[in-house]
Amino acid sequence: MKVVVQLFARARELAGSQTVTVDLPEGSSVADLKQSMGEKSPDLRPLLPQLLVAIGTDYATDDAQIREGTDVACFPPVSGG
Amino acid sequence: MKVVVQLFARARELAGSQTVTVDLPEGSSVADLKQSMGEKSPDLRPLLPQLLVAIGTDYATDDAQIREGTDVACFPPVSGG
Amino acid sequence: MVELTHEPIDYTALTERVRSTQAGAVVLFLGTVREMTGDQQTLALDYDAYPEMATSKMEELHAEACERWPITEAGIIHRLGHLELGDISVAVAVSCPHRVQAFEAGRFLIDRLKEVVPIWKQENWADGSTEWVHPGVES
Amino acid sequence: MVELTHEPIDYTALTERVRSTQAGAVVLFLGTVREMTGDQQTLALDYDAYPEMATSKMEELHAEACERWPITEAGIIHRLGHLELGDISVAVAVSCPHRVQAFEAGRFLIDRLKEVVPIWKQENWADGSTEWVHPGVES
Repeated sequence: MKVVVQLFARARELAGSQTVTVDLPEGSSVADLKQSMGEKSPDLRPLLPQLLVAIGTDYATDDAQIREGTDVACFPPVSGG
Repeated sequence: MKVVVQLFARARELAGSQTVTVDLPEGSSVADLKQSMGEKSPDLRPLLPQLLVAIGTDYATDDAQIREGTDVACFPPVSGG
Repeated sequence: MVELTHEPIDYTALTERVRSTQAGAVVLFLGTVREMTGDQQTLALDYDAYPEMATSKMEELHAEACERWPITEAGIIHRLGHLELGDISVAVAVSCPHRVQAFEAGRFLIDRLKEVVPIWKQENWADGSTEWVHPGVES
Repeated sequence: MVELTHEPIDYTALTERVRSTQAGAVVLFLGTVREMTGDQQTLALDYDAYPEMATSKMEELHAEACERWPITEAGIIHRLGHLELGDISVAVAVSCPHRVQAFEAGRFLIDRLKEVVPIWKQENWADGSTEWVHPGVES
């Protein structure tokens, strides 16, 4: 399945684009997604360990499954306020 | 010495006046003052144990000395805010 | 800045006064006239003060807070006289570089104000009676 | 009530919105753009967000606060875009029957907002460089 990942803040800056599209097998996890993103966009690699992943509007842990058609976003730790 | 004591809130209400004037020997303490106030204004007696005394703009303890010519005030616990 | 006033409190002016480019955080506390206290209904409150001492104690609290926290600016305004439901009786505003400081200092100022500043409120209960509020004193 | 906006935050309107005759206490927190962070000088900040998720998380925090404290009304507004020194980036207002509740709930909302709401700030340092702020990440 094709997963279009929205990027924000420094992740967007490093990748040089608002989204990264990765191709994942059905049943892939958030950990798999991060690895694919690092392969597709090597500039993101230094940030990967701290990168947070949201599925829909909720934070997802590394073992969470990515389902086709859900919104996926990746970003570094937040700093609002 | 004559001491004019300003009263506030329920103390003023109980005494029925804004001040109570008591006659005290030189060297009298705040405790002496309270006792004299109770004699001069018996309606204040139920309140005496909780009555706070200020000399100038500071709280005074029972053993503090009253000096002629300083401002003295008496009032129950505060409830501003 | 500390102030006693018989006019409605302009908390926006107070807040603007403490805002600063040296501060990352502003905490404003407002005390407002609440209708219900347990089962008892308030119609209005009357606030009285010993003004000279109240001003002096508020200045002491201001100075003490400035010693304990890195306060950029702080202000305390207390209203006196007759207040209706919802009216603002007191406003405390503090600005600090960081938020924890501003919360702590604001909390300190209103907590201590309620303990030591000679201001009293009189309840105007819905049953028509009035009552001076004196913590720890049987009414 | 939660809101993201690109306009200056009207904290007076927010405060008026949470004031109530059922509340005796209002706490307003403002985050403002501070010039100095240690030795580093800020010229301006740019705030970005993942808006759908930020709004959703702010609503969750609002609901959680209302479960934990007897909140009369609460509101959170976060500004996005380019902010100059002194500008207000976030406003949190809470009204409660009593002040301890209002302070605790206000503190909770801003503390948790800074932990979980997907909003980021980019520093515009005085030396002309820019830098996304990401706690725990080496720049």
